[in-house]
Amino acid sequence: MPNETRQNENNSILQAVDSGDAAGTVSHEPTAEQVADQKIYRTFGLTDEEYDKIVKLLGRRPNYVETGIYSVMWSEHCSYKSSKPILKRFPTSGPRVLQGPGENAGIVDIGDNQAVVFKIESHNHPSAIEPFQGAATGVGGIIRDVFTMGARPVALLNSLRFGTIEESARNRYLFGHVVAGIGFYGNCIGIPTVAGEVVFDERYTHNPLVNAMCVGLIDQDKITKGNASGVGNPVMAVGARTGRDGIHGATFASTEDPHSKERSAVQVGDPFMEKLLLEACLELIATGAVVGIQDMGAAGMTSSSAEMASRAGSGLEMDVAQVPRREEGMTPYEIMLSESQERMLVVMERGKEHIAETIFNKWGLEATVIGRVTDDGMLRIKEGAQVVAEIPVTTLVDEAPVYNRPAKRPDYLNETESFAIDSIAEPSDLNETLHTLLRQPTIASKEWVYRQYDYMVRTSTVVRPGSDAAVVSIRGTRKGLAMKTDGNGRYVYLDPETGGKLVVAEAARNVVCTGAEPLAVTDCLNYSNPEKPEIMYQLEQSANGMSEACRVLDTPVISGNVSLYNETNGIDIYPTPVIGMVGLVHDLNHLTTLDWKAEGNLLYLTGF
Amino acid sequence: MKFAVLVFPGSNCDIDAVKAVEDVLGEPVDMVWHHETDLSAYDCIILPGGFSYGDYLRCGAIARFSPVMEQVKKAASEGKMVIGICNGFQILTESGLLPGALRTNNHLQFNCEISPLVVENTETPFTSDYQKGQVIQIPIAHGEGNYYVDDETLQKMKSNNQIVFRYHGKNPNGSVDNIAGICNEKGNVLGMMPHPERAVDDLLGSTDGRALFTSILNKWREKHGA
Amino acid sequence: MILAKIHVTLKQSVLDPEGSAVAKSLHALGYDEVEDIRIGKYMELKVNTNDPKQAAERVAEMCEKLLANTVIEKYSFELSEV
Amino acid sequence: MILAKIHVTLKQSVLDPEGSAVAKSLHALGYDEVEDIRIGKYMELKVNTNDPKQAAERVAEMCEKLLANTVIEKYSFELSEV
Ligand SMILES: Nc1ncnc2c1ncn2[C@@H]1O[C@H](COP(=O)(O)OP(=O)(O)O)[C@@H](O)[C@H]1O
Repeated sequence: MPNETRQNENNSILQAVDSGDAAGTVSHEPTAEQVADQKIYRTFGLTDEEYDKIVKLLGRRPNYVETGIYSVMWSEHCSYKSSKPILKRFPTSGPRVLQGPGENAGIVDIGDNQAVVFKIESHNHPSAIEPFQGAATGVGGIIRDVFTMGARPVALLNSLRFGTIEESARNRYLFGHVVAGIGFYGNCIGIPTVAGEVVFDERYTHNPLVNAMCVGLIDQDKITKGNASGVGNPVMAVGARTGRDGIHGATFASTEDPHSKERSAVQVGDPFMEKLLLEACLELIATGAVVGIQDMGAAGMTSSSAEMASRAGSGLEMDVAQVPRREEGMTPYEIMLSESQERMLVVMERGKEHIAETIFNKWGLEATVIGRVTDDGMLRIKEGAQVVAEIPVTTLVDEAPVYNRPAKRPDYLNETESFAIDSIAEPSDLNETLHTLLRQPTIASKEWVYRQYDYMVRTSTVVRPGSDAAVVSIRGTRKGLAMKTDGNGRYVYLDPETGGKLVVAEAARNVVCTGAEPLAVTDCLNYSNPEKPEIMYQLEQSANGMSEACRVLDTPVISGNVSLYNETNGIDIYPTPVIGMVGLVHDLNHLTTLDWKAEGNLLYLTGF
Repeated sequence: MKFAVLVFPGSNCDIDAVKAVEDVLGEPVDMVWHHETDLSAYDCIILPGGFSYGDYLRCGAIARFSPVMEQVKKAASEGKMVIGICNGFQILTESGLLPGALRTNNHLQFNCEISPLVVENTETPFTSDYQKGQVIQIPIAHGEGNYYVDDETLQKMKSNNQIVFRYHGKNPNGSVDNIAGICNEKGNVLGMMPHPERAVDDLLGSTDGRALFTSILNKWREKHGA
Repeated sequence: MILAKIHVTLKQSVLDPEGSAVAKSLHALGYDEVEDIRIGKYMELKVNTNDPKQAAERVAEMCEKLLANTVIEKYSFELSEV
Repeated sequence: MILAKIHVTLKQSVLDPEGSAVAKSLHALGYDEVEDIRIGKYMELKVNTNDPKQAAERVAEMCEKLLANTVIEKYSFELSEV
């Protein structure tokens, strides 16, 4: 057939160029022997010792799929192997805490059978590579963590770090696209982005930080957990289809210099799909037929299934051939490790699969049975009749390695601690100094940022960005939730322990300023390479400081996230723990805001 | 008087619109799923803001083909009141119920703020409780609110008194002639980018949106002798 | 199977702020030789038919109805067998 | 003067939510024969030079640097004299 062309242009073509498509290479999976002999496990981020431990635990060599599963489950991102000993220091309980760390998100009692659910999470590495999509999918992931608990997400926050923007077009590009990506996802799904913070410093040039936090509301009798219990109960994949996105994202988020690694490990977010998924999941949870539900986040189906089985002390058998796919020819390895967004794993009560199918169909989504809960404690993956992986769940979660990495006080502290404030002369023109300070992008108004976020959707934002903490009213009550993220890497760098205390204190001050009582915190620990003793020192000391502040302020840590290896070419980011704090406004009539109210009002300076 | 707030996949200001009708007017209001094929029970139909179908392709382009839209056209032709807010406005222009098109803001960014508007036309059933020329504070939150219409149509709209709201002071998106809201020739279909449902409570920073809702009820009562 | 390659671009009379912004960025990057840039959409879709005439009709319809907004955009397409 | 026609599309393995949404809508409108639709960008820019080789190099650079994000997108272009 002759090519039919409407409106043909008849200039002759001089030259044609095609950048081509890097994807699409088909390879044959190595055998278990090849994985061992050629040390292929190393390319997955497993050390020789870790590999040997796997062989011992399994009593045999893992095949390729199994090696992939261990590598993601034992990655820093999923196992917290370097940070676990540190996280133990945090106070995590209190009379109001209904759920502490360990679930998709933490939960705090706010009275009247209601509770607030929240968590913060990092998406630093993906955002460094594809700032718009990296930031957008970070927001998508944290929203799923909150609504899987059965909560209605009511607000989003973020905390951002970039290199300095005055000189660098690249840093401006990262900053602009991260903000646009956060706005895109939150605005589209209809959850207001109400507060955050942004800091610019050279230290973050190669490792920008993008932390996103979500706050949700729930009736206490609707709380749902990520549990796979009840032998014979069906396991369902719901939401988006599985594609080849982000394979190995979780391991890649935990090793140094991700920029040089597999670049296709970036996912594209679809907030529209997530909006439908959110509504469908909340409707499904409200039926009471859900046993457990979990987001397929980092490490996708692997971590969600292993974690759900681990919490219930059960086993799972799943057939990857049943998983709805977006692409043809996907291998079991690819299906298990895919990080396609907007998917959930749901365990339903046996015989009630149709309830999920009906609700999901109404929202134009798929819900497919892909397996069952078993009682043998194994994660068994099949492709049709053939078993392609068979691993005891406990070896993936409880027996994952934990490292008590050595810590050493960094030398730079000698210098910084001997710094004398008197060595700085008082500026002669304080007006000029003030103006110079106000021009610093870190200090200047952040309206350029929050203007791009719909902070008013849901018509509950009663204290908007531009103030200290934001306040979101709780419909049907006179109560409100105050919330803010804060961090100060430079302080923590200069004095890790005191800096840790200060970060918590700053968040608390911001929350208290609105008239709220601080309830609890979530934290995101952004640090450099924990294999350096000096970095471990920063981590330990700052965690001590934060723990003490949380104890004193009576704000337990109910959830959090860790992002390590934020280091490029030997430059470490500042140790940057970010605190997200939520407080309760008991009566919205007593809100306080920061604007001057009237001429003649008296000003007081308080504190000490 | 009975209100319908349509719910398209991706609508997200639907609840806000329902709450505004309940809180300001206390009249019955239903959320109506986009598959519905009978709107005869309703006197006023609200197409709320949001990102119907993810705003993929163009805002409102896909939603315009939802089954319920045939009913919206029917209601409009019968003279019932139809309001599209933000994404709802985009759906109404895509479906041809209102002239013109909404394009990406000229500065290419999403923009959320409280925006002053001038009420240009108080002869519509949506604006009779305002004063002509009154400046009101109404939130905007959109990335594609840059109203475009060709000159010829604009002249016609002006002579028909179809421009209902204009941005006051700063034009936040590059709209032709500072247009923030327009109506059809008959005046019973209104489209506006700003969100009146977000300005109905002192806690939210403005109550200037209330008069839009009270206008609707008062006009309806007048017409139906209620 | 027929492959349709569809171009949807803004009508000449309609301003293209995105194009201007990209042109500015290119100039800032030192590509001073760039003059005038217009940005549009490109879509590829496969049509399960072997009748090119029918395909052309159907694709034109899709463009009119959904793929382009003819108030501000124009479209063109090419078909080829795949 | 040389005219560059540039196509930027998502890499095959990358999710195209817009394409899926549009495909669904076309099916709902009765265009069942449509299979698979991918949506990308189309740009036309004029380069003030008469050296096609140099133009090709510069345009490829612009694509790599700004016009496409090669992490998730690929690009292709054609040059013609105008
Ligand atoms: N990334 C962001 N997202 C949303 N709001 C932000 C962001 N950055 C700053 N803001 C808002 O701008 C205001 C000033 O922020 P910040 O400088 O951190 O305040 P403070 O110095 O009082 O802690 C706050 O209301 C804050 O919530």
